[in-house]
Amino acid sequence: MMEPGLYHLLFISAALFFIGVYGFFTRRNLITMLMSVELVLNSVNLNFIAFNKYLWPNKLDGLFFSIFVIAIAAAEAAVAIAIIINLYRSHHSIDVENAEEMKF
Amino acid sequence: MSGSTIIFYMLAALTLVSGALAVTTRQIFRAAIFLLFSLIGIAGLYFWMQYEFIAAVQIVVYVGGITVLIIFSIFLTQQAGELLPKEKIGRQVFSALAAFCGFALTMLQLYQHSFKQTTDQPIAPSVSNIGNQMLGVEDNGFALPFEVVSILLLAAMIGCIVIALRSKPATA
Amino acid sequence: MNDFLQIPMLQVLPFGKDIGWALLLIPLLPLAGFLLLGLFGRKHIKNSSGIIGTSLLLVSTVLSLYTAYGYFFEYGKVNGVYQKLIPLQYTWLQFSPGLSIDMGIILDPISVMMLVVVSFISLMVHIYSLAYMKGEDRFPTYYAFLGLFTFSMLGLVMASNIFQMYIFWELVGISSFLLIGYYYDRPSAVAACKKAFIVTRFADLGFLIGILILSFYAGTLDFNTLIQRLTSSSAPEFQTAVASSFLGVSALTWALVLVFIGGAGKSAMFPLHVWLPDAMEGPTPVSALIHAATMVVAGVFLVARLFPVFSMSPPALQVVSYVGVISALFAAVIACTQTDIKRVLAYSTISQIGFMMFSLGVSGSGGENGLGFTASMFHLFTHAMFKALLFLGAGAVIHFIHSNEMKDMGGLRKYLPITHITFLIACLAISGVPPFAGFFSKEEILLAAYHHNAIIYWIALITSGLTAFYMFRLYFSIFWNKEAPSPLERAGGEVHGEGGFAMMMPLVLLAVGAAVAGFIPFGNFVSSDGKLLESAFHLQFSIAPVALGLAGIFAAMWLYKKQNNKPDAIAASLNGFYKAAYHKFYMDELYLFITKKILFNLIGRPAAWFDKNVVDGMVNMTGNTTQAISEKIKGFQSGKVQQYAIYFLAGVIGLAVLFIYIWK
Amino acid sequence: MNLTLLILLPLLTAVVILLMRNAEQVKWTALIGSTLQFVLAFVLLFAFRNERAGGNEAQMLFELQYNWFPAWHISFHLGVDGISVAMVLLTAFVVIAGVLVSWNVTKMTKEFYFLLILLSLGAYGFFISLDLFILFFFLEIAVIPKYLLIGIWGSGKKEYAANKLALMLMGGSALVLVGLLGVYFGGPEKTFDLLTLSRGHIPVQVQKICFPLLFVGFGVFTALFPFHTWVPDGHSSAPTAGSMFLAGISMKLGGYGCLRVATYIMPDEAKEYATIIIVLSTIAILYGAFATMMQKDLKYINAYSSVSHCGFVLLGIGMLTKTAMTGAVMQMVSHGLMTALFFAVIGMIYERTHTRQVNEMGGLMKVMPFITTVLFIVGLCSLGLPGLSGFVAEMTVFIGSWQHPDPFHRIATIAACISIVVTAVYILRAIGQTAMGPIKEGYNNLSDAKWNEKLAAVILIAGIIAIGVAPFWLNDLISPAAEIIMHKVAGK
Amino acid sequence: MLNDFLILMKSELVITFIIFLLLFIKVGKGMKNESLLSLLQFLLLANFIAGFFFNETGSLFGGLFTTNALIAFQKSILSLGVYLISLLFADWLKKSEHMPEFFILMLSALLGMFFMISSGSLLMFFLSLELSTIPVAAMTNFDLEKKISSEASMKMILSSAFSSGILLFGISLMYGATGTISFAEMPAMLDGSPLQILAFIFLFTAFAFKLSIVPFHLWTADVYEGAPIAVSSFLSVISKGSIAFILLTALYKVFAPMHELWYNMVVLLSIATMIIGNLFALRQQNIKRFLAYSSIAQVGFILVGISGNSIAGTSSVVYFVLIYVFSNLAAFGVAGAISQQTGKERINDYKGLYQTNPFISWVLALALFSLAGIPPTAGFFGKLFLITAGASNGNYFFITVAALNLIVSLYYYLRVIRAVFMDKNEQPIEKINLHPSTKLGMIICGAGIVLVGLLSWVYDYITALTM
Repeated sequence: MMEPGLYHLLFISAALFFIGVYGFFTRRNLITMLMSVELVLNSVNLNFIAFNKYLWPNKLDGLFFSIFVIAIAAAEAAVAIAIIINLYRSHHSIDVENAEEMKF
Repeated sequence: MSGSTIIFYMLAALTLVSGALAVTTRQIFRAAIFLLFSLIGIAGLYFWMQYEFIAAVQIVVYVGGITVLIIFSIFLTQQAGELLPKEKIGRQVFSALAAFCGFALTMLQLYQHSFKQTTDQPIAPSVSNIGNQMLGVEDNGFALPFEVVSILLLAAMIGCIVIALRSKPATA
Repeated sequence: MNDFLQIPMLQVLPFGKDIGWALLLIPLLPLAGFLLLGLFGRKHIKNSSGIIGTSLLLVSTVLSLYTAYGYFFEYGKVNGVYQKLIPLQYTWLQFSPGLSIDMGIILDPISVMMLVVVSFISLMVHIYSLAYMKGEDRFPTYYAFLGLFTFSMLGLVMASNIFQMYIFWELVGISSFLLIGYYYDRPSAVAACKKAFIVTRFADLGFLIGILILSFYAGTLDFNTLIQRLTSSSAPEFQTAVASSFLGVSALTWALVLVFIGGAGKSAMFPLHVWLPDAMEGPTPVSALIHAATMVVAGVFLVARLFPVFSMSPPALQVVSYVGVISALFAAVIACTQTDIKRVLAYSTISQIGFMMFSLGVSGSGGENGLGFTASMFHLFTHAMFKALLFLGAGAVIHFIHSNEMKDMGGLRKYLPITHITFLIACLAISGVPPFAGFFSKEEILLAAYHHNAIIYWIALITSGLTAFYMFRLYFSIFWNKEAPSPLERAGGEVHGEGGFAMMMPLVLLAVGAAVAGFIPFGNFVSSDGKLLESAFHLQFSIAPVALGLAGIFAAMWLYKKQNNKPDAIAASLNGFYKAAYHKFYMDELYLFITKKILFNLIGRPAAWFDKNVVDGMVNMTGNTTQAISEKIKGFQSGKVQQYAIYFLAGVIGLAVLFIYIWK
Repeated sequence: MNLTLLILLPLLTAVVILLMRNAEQVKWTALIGSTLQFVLAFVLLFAFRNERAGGNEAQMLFELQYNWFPAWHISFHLGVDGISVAMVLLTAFVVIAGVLVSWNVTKMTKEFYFLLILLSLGAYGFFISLDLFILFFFLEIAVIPKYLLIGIWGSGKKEYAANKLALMLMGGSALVLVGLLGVYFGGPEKTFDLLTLSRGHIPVQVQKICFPLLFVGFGVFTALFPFHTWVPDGHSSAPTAGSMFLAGISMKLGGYGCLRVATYIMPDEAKEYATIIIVLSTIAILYGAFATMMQKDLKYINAYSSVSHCGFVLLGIGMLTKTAMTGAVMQMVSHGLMTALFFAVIGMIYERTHTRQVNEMGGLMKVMPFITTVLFIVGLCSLGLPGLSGFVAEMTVFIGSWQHPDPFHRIATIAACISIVVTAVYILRAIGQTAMGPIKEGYNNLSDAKWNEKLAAVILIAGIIAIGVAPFWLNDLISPAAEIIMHKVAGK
Repeated sequence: MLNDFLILMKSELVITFIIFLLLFIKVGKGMKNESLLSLLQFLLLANFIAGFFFNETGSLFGGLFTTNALIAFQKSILSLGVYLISLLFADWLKKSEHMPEFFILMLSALLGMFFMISSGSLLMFFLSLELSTIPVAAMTNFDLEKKISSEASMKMILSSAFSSGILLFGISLMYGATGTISFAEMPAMLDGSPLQILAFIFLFTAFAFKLSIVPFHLWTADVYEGAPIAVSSFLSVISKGSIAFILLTALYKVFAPMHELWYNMVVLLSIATMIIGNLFALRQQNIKRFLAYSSIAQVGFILVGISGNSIAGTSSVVYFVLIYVFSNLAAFGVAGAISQQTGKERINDYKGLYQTNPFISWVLALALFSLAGIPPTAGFFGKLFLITAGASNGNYFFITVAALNLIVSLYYYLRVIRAVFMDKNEQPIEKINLHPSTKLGMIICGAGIVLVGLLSWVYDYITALTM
């Protein structure tokens, strides 16, 4: 096998990204959808770190970006979960297909 | 093949396989656990790249924070052991196709791209460098984003409180 | 600010005698009558409106006679040639340099002659109507319309500009429309007035296009200039007009034929004559005025006015003469079968105008050749007298008997002596019995035709015989034939006299005219070139027509003097022909077919349908399609957040593929 | 003479109307306002003629210019030439008559008059603006009031008609907009100023695109075939004053635009497209006339006849001769007055008989002599009787059209001429069935016109006769302006 | 330094100050909603007015924060919008249990937008974008008792999380391809390679998502419908406005080297957005949903202006947003007032509204006419300038499509007008009692709608700022 490098990491990251996207598309449970989003965000972080390390190590932009992404992900997850819980209270379900009242 | 390479592939496999399982398993707790593994795998990759700080943050925030949050919310909203409803096969195929197309497209661009590279002196991602820059207000300082994120977290918290702790109607 | 309020100054041409303003009064007085009676007649001056209208017209007539006297005997003639004088002219509407509609007054023999005819006949009718129309609800309106008509007719004959003529031509048409439709609550009158207007309008279309062509080639609308430019074969205007052709016919001929169509419409020439018999729905004096003496001869006048130009185009003249002669014969045949006395007179009018028309057609220009022209004008003049007289007489009869139908009449000579005599004079005049007026004019016409075209001559000869026959058929049917029923029975105890002085005076005056007008040496005044035309009288030539006329009279006497069944027998023997003639050779039906079936069903209805369904449909379809698409694509907004995300990603991928690979 | 007065006065009137408390006050305010407009229009006319008589040869008089949106080179540029003055006069006539005939409106009187006055504002602004942007601004201002007038106070399929009208007119103005932008960016310099544009030369390839856009865009307003279909529905559903404004003023906006904007600043393509314009307008003339023949509803009759008559406007423009163009403008003025009067009369009749179907009426002359007389006059004007305005305008168009010697123009002219016969047919049918004939039952006690109706009719008839009897003043007004346009077209 | 800091960041500081003030009030004794609202209205007004003073050009934090007079003006527009929201929805706010929190969240979001407009790097952009989104997602759920409110909120947070993911992926690729996240350094590094195009598209779609550009718009209608009207209006006006502003900076400055690419993309998306927005708006019954689609169509027009790629483009977009604030808020304000008192949100319910409520009917009519671009309302000028700016490229097809879309949009705006003014109704909406500040808000909006267009110096002022 090849010596692992930038492209390997990019492959992992892209794969993870689209795994997350796939999950987001197919999961009906809101929490699992949220989890898929987390995967997506993590793949992005991986990108940032990989680019930072292999291409642009002169600055720590990538690193910082991923730190902030993690923070944002936390905030987003928190709000999302609050919303999901609230939704659960009113709908008694967190199946996304039960929350399709508004359409067309 | 060096040990580092082996470790890399193992981490990569861990990340991707558990990531894939996290979005496909029908048991929600397992999904959460697989997510956890995947996140840990990513943290491992950070370690592997010698970005220890970010790996630590990853473990603290994700593994320690978000996943726990998710698991709690699963407790709140789901009977344990209950299988997730089955997804429609058409949707699955279509989603997989879309995701794969996206993936292929992205990978194609990535592999065809000849990345430029800096020739400047690298900065070590050490904790002290990170700390200095994080609170720096000059060039390459990240004090402002830090403040912004703190306000965001504050706002998110308030939002969460209002929504999640909604009082029963007509109670003080 | 002042200049706006000033009408562009009347341009008074240098002219020995300043009679411009007096001339202007001739048409303006009837117009004033129209405005006065039209605006205030109904409320304020209802009872005196007849008097007002009549006196205004009286002044006008006096002025006309004064003008005629002045023109013919004082200043009109220069070096033995009657001049075309334009005492007044101002630019009404300027299109481009040289091309403008001018309002002006032209004085030449024919316009002066027409001036006299129109104002005189109109005055007679005004006076006559004072009695005839008395008690009508819309008495002032009637006089207002008469005023409008007289104004228009006077404007027409004095027009110095072809477009001015067209303007008054139209005004004449509309006043005729108003007068025919005077009894607006009678459906037949409404139909008749519409028909009259529309048919003449159709003909006017030809006139208009003719004017357009003429104006284009001549570069002017002014009669004098136009005639000048289009009659000298060296003028460039003339050469282009002759050189350019369409469908193998020169532009000049086209123009003239089209103008003639206009004239034929107004003059009720075949096949545009259909409106005239129906127009008898109007009050009888109106028929006398418009449909006998004045308006219907406008077509003849038009051709006469443009005669120098016509004479440059033999084909156009041929058209004029054949249309004229065919109308003359055709109408005469129909007249023999009609039973409504006004209709008989109407057809007789058509026939007589046909005479005038073909007379123009067979005329040449200048000198002896111009006999037809003079004859035509002469006949116009005399015809005005006796035809007006006939109509007014018929009016008196109808006034008395309350019916238009011959079968209701008979033996009226006892009750209506003056009417009887004057009517007889008129009949003799029209039949061409010497020495009445019609004799002289008709002889000249026949003479002109004889010199020019044998076919036309023979047809004309036969027609003149027929004329005598149907006129006397009318005369005998009214005044002789069966015994009149007692007027007491007819009118429910109320006996009408002959209508009093107001009605009788015009009859008498006109009868005098019809009797003696023939002795006027017409050629001295009116000729195609303004010069003196000695009309030689050939006794031997007169024998045939007079004999034929007398034969017609005796035939009529034989058939109609006493009540008998000979006419029916003859009618029966002629079965098909008689029926066709009785039904006016189905011309009305033909028109009805063209309008109802073709115009309405094949053009109007499809146009309306097309508009409603296709044009409108397109617009509605655009709207509906938009709505339908909107309804169709609503599925994209499925309410499923995951689907939204899929579209999102699809959008991203789509854009990426598009911009990376396809649209670089 | 300050031209802003023409905009400020209606604006002021509209504002005052909004402040009024009851219907009576509103009506009188509107009447006073429109009377002042009327006076102002005449003051303008006199002032204009004085200036001209004084030897002022400038193309536009009383110009004034404020910078409005300097970033886009937009200025509030006003000015009038003879054509504008004629159109302003027309507007003033129609407005005052419209206000008068609406005297009986009881539903939302204030709003009604407000919208009427607003409409007049748009029209005045349109006719006097020399900047294409503000021209467009005023063009669009005039659309929505129409929509509301029809939708609120209309009758019949009013919503459908209002929608159709608003959308089609907006569609037209959308095309105008694109055309204007094309001129702005494609022209010699970035400007909306009409005079500047007319002095420069717009590249032919720009004209090729923009001319049809502008012409069709404006054409929609003036019922260019086949974009005329809003006319019958819109007119027939509108309240009386609405129809009057619509046909009398609003349709003229389009004709004016076609002439002043499209043809004037893009003469090269005007020549190129002239054939199509002529064909379309000839179709409109004949087809409108034939379609009218089949109508039973008085308002539809007048609406379709408007299509036919407005065809003359476009025909005159398409013929590209000075005389035809003068005729086109005359026809706009004439048709404006005539059709306004026609609708006014129809409104009066409808108010009394409660029907507009001609075959349900008959013999109305007996009970309403005034109204039927007016009907006669307007009908006769419509069929082109000399002495009334329609004749003068149509004849001028004919004469102008005939100045082209080639068969195509000839045939088009003759075809257009044919319409005068068809017009006679339908007008006489309509009049014959409504006014003449035996009176129908139930109509015996109807009343004749009231003072306001009489006044309105007299004003409009005065205009019609003034043109018909003395066309030279209008001709003197218009033809120098038309000549300038023709000079541009001829490339001098 | 400190002076710079205080002056350049004054708007952000004021907002932060208000947020903390609110926090203290909430944590402390608390205040009556009514008086707190008045206080806030006053503060927001003060903030708006303060926005016009001491506007200097400069940057802070090593280029992460930049500002100039135009940016300050853009912030003022947003402040104005928030002020108007506080006025228009006074009734709803007053009754809300969580008014202080609502304001904290709204002001945080506003703060995020301020930072976003001023941001000098992709990091700041991303963070402030999230700051301006996440609180709004929470606010969307403020009608706690309503099911659709939770649903809307859920849709919003999940969609925006997804779009954040896409955005971040794009940023990461862009970072990899250029090595920088700073706006100032980026243009030099752009060479238009396929990867950069891909990254740009990923990045751009995030803007597209926030601006509701088709096909990234699908969340919009559902969220607007479910959210409290105050939040819908915030989303539709202020959110959109801020994104439009930053999009201008991003496209005109940062991605200037890729001009050709984004021009085509903007044209394509603009056409799609206008058409789809209009087509969907045609058949809506719910007024909020209706306004959502109408705002999508409006965004299509904003894109037309953006495609101009010129100073005129910038000034037209800013100008349009200003007008759009007045117009759309007026429409939402009316819808809110009616919905608050009667709970009616369907267009059919509006039938005969004019009979009972002439004032708000006129306000609504003005607003809709302005949205439709009918003179003399300001919307006419706004749209016209957008189209004019877009036309500068000579793309007639595009401009024609835009102009024709105006007709379709007119159709559905007229539908509402028709319901309000023309249709008859047995039971029209009863007389609405307007809160004084609501009325004030409507009057301000109405005046804005009329005056901003006619008074040309407003546009001149913006142009001057743009130079």
